[in-house]
Amino acid sequence: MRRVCRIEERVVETPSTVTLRFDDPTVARPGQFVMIWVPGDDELPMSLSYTGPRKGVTVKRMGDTSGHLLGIAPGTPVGIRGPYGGAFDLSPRRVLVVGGGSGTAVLAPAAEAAHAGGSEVSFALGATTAPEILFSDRLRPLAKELRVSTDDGSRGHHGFVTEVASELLASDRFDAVWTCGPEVMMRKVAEAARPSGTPVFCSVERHMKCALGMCDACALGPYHVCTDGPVFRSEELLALPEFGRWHRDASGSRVGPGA
Amino acid sequence: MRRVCRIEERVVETPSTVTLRFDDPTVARPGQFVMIWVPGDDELPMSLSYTGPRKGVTVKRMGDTSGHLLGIAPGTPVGIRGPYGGAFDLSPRRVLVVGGGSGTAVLAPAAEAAHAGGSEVSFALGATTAPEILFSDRLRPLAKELRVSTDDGSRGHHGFVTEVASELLASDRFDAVWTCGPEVMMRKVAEAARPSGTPVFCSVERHMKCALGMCDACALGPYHVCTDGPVFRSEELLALPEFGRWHRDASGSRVGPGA
Amino acid sequence: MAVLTSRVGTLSFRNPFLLASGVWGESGESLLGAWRAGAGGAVTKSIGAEPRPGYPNPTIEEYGRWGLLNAMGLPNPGIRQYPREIAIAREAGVPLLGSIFGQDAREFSELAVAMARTGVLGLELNLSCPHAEGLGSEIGQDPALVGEITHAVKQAVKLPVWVKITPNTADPAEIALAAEAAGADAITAINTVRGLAIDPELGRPVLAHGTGGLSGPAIKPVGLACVWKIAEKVRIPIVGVGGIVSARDALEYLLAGASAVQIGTAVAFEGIGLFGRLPGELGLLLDRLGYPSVSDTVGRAHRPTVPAPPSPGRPNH
Amino acid sequence: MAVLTSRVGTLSFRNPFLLASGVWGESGESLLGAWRAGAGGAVTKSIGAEPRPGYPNPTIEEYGRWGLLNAMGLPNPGIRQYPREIAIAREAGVPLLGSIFGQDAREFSELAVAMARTGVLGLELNLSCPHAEGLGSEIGQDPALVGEITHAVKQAVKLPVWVKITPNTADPAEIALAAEAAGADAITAINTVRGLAIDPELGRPVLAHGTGGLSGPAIKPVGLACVWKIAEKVRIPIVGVGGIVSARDALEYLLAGASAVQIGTAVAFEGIGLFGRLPGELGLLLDRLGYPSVSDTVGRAHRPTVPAPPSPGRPNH
Ligand SMILES: Cc1cc2nc3c(=O)[nH]c(=O)nc-3n(C[C@H](O)[C@H](O)[C@H](O)COP(=O)(O)OP(=O)(O)OC[C@H]3O[C@@H](n4cnc5c(N)ncnc54)[C@H](O)[C@@H]3O)c2cc1C
Ligand SMILES: Cc1cc2nc3c(=O)[nH]c(=O)nc-3n(C[C@H](O)[C@H](O)[C@H](O)COP(=O)(O)OP(=O)(O)OC[C@H]3O[C@@H](n4cnc5c(N)ncnc54)[C@H](O)[C@@H]3O)c2cc1C
Ligand SMILES: Cc1cc2nc3c(=O)[nH]c(=O)nc-3n(C[C@H](O)[C@H](O)[C@H](O)COP(=O)(O)O)c2cc1C
Ligand SMILES: Cc1cc2nc3c(=O)[nH]c(=O)nc-3n(C[C@H](O)[C@H](O)[C@H](O)COP(=O)(O)O)c2cc1C
Ligand code: FES
Ligand code: FES
Repeated sequence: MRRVCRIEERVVETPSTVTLRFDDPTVARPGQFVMIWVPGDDELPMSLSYTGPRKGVTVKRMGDTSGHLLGIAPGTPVGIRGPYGGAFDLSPRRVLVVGGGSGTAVLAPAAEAAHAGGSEVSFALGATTAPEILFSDRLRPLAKELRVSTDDGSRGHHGFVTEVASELLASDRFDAVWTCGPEVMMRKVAEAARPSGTPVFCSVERHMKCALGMCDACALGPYHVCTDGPVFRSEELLALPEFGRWHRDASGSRVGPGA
Repeated sequence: MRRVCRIEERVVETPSTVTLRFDDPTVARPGQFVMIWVPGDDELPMSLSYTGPRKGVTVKRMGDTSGHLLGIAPGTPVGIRGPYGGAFDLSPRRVLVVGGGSGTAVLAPAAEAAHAGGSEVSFALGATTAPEILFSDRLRPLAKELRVSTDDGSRGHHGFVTEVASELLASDRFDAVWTCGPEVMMRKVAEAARPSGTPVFCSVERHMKCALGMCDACALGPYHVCTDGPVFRSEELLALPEFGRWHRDASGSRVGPGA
Repeated sequence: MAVLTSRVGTLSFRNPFLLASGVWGESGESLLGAWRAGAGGAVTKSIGAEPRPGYPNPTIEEYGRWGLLNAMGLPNPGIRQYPREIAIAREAGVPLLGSIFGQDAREFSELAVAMARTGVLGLELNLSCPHAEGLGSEIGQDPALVGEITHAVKQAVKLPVWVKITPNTADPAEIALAAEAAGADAITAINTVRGLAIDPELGRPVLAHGTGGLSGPAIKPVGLACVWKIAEKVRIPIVGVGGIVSARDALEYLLAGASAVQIGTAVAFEGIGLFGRLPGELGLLLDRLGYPSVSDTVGRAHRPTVPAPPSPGRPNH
Repeated sequence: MAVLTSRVGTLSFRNPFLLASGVWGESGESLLGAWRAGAGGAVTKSIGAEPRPGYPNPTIEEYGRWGLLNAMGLPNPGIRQYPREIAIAREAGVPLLGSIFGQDAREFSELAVAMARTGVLGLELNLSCPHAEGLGSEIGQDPALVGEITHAVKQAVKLPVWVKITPNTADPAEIALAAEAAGADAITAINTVRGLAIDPELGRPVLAHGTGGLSGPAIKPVGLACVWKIAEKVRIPIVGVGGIVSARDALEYLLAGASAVQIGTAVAFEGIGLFGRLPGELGLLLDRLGYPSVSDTVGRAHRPTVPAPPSPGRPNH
């Protein structure tokens, strides 16, 4: 059911991302997303970066609506539907979290919940450049290990986060890998985990409209991301020719290099 | 919610009344009524003469539909809505039940329930003629006292049941009187009980359509019989100029001697 | 607290919650009961020239708490008997609208004259009666006929005339425009939505009449769409009806363009006590949202406070 | 168990439960998914000449489990891209109807020809697109236009053509008659019911497009009334759609005159697994009620088994 919540806090996380917090008693689990409506503008899917009663979404500037959302002042009302979709399984005792850019948003509450439940959590967080690393201060206190990479080498490993992830996977043992970021990145993470047989869980994005598993906008192979996802096992995704290659736009047309 | 029940048993009670039994697990209390739909014909209000899981209505032939209902064979499906309306308060310890003709139908399950709860129940049952006395065999086993009257003197007191009720009210003490029958009869019962101050509860009939307190068909002064009744305290009724004098027909027009 | 007074043209009500026609409106004491419970006013049952028993039972099918299908068939005691019922409510000061229905303009205007004599504050024309020329269509589906009847009634009486619109038409705003052009003082929208119930066990329609009219929460979106579209076209006030059970629902109608609302089916679901709760609930809601009065809400959703930002990036317009 | 095969003219389905247009019909794998789940067949998303992103979000408003308002705005990848989606489902043997929408008879017939080439078993014409001449009305509200489009399509292709009817009109049977006269092979009834949602807190319509279409249980009575009235007038088969969530609901449509049914919104409320449960549930229901097959139920409520007894005493006829 849709409801209206006022933005209570606005936190600039990185030059391109802002967290918006709002009070909403609905029970949510890490991994789930909401549809957030900026009145007078579009309604967008956003993963919850905080899942408690004071919820949060961490928004990256993409186009107009995310730009508008990102700029809204505390006190502004927004429409909320959800939470929708499935959550991360929090039972693994040793988890590797691999976040690419704003993808870390959805991983943070999962990591916190796993840590609170007694699991060991290690992190590989990547971004284009140092100030874009998301949530490293939030996550460091609970990290068994936290490594960072930047494309420009301004902080941590100079290169891709997948390289850091591969190293960690080689040097340590994990019961699960959780990842969110560009699909090519998640594909590489899945490949890096294959030798050890560690299961990889990916949070995936597709164009969304209904979020009810009905309109087919978010169709991904035989799945619907809004109801079957957004968290999938990497084997499910790697079996799909489209994963990392193409997706559907608002019209349902296939777009992307492999379309 | 409406449901379809098959008539399981058909019992001829008197020359003009038949009891139809059907299985319906809905919880009902003595005094309540159902709307019973004879498919292809009208839907009528009928008090429950049996309120357990195997429910019953005891139908008197009035016009076409009651005649049709009365004649239907076991196995025939009927539509049931309800139960609707309020019930008799079963807490009084000494109850006098005054039934006129088929009016005894609604009083019988109330008397049984009160008796089962440890109350003493006395009966004054009237009818035009001996074979029309309803439920005397059913009620005798639980009666502290059971007196009968007939208009033609063919059984019991020769005269009105109100006369028998007056005698009982004078000779015995009661915590409540329950009555159902013609309104002039119920008015007389109420008057007979006035000296002793015994509260009188009357089950009243009015034309019914929705049974939901909406359509106003059953308007009775400021009340709606379907939701505020059908059981009323006699003072509520005696305060109404229309009680025993006029009622509304299907069009809402006032009909009757005092209209 | 926010001012709850509701104005519909020259008429004014202590709150915007009026009893809808056909519910609790057959007896004078019921009209009075709705007022005592807290209603801002009441519309009578639709009254015709002669007493009408209506259709046989079953006349009602219930759907959970979200819908109700009825085919009462316009039962009413007729215009000769009905004034005594009105008198009971009017003497107690109930602001009443007299609802009438007829076969043609002549019958409507005769009824209007008779109804006006009873002392009602205004008239409501129920145009959902079957079209005289048969085919089962409703008078209210034909804009020309609606104009003709409205005009005739306005010629015959001085009272404000509300014209009640059916949703069972391609373009309710067209009907409303016809009524406005013919002199209507307000539009009441909507009457029930055409529907049918089948009992699968019995293999037949449930209602004796076959088709009926759907009411209750299920039709709130339909009523809101009609009020919205009518408000875009007409200048006379609109009275919103259809599926209102809460102060929130009522506010939605006000924001869509209604100046007052009517409540029917919710009386079955919630009891008449609803009229006692709604004004206070609406007052609190208006206070919280910063509306000083009911009048300030009317039609506001057509010009929202937060303007839409420029958004060239939207996928489609 | 009762025979569940459902026949609509020359087409035959393993059971009467078809996926309605616009739900799970954008991607070939989703069409296939509905079939694998157990559907008797599927109607594609309505496809137009060009890719269309549809309206911006919000495109959906939910009401409990009884209703849903949508204004998707006919998003679709366009007739050039769409055949690859159809191919995925068709190669797996899914009985498909291709839904198309256009601005006029010419566009409809061009789309029909292109859609026919994909190997669908038949076409469904979605006439709920806005009328080219503006005013926001739907093509399907104008019987002449419906006739013209149907005729043009029938001239252009050999496949069976189903014409999908809007409930937002005074007389849906009139539209159905126009389609039948123009050669339609079946009538699909109904599309969504015009509605609007207002958010009282935000003081504006919820859907980006403003008005939308109501679907789900709330419109079952509306759909049944349309099917009933159409069945009284036309001889071609009817496919019932609107608010079906259970085998009982489906049987109501069959009894009212439908030869098969379609399911849309229930997929959101119950999941696609619904298609796996419904055929068995319908089979049990038919067995219990003594119907040997789906065909034996079609239109049966128009001639009930237990005839009405003579009843001169009824208050009104
Ligand atoms: C399950 C899920 C969770 C997400 N979580 C987050 C998050 O936590 N933080 C975050 O910043 N972003 C998140 N996104 C992505 C976010 O929804 C898009 O970035 C946002 O919609 C961009 O909108 P725009 O109008 O600003 O951009 P546009 O200029 O309209 O488009 C930019 C990109 O955003 C995509 N997009 C636009 N509308 C939608 C839509 N309705 N659904 C999906 N994608 C859309 C477009 O396809 C395009 O690729 C999530 C998406 C999904 C599906
Ligand atoms: C709360 C209640 C409980 C009742 N309980 C019983 C009962 O247990 N046993 C029993 O035999 N009868 C009972 N009745 C009365 C019964 O409903 C009528 O006798 C029956 O409706 C007659 O229908 P008919 O079509 O055969 O008669 P008609 O020839 O149509 O009319 C005969 C009389 O029945 C009345 N009547 C017709 N239709 C209705 C209606 N819809 N609602 C009320 N009265 C109607 C008429 O006003 C008329 O006075 C009860 C009525 C009410 C209101
Ligand atoms: C039982 C019933 C009887 C009605 N009778 C009338 C009537 O006589 N005249 C009329 O104009 N509307 C009549 N209506 C329609 C209501 O006034 C109202 O327009 C409709 O029910 C929608 O409002 P609701 O959802 O609040 O009930 C009736 C509705 C119901 C449910
Ligand atoms: C999200 C959504 C999208 C729809 N898209 C289409 C469409 O593209 N073409 C069409 O003919 N009908 C469309 N419809 C209407 C359905 O096919 C169906 O007629 C209607 O929803 C009523 O059925 P239901 O109550 O089972 O959903 C759509 C309905 C919904 C809910
Ligand atoms: S967003 Fe509509 S099916 Fe997923
Ligand atoms: S029967 Fe309709 S109000 Fe009582």
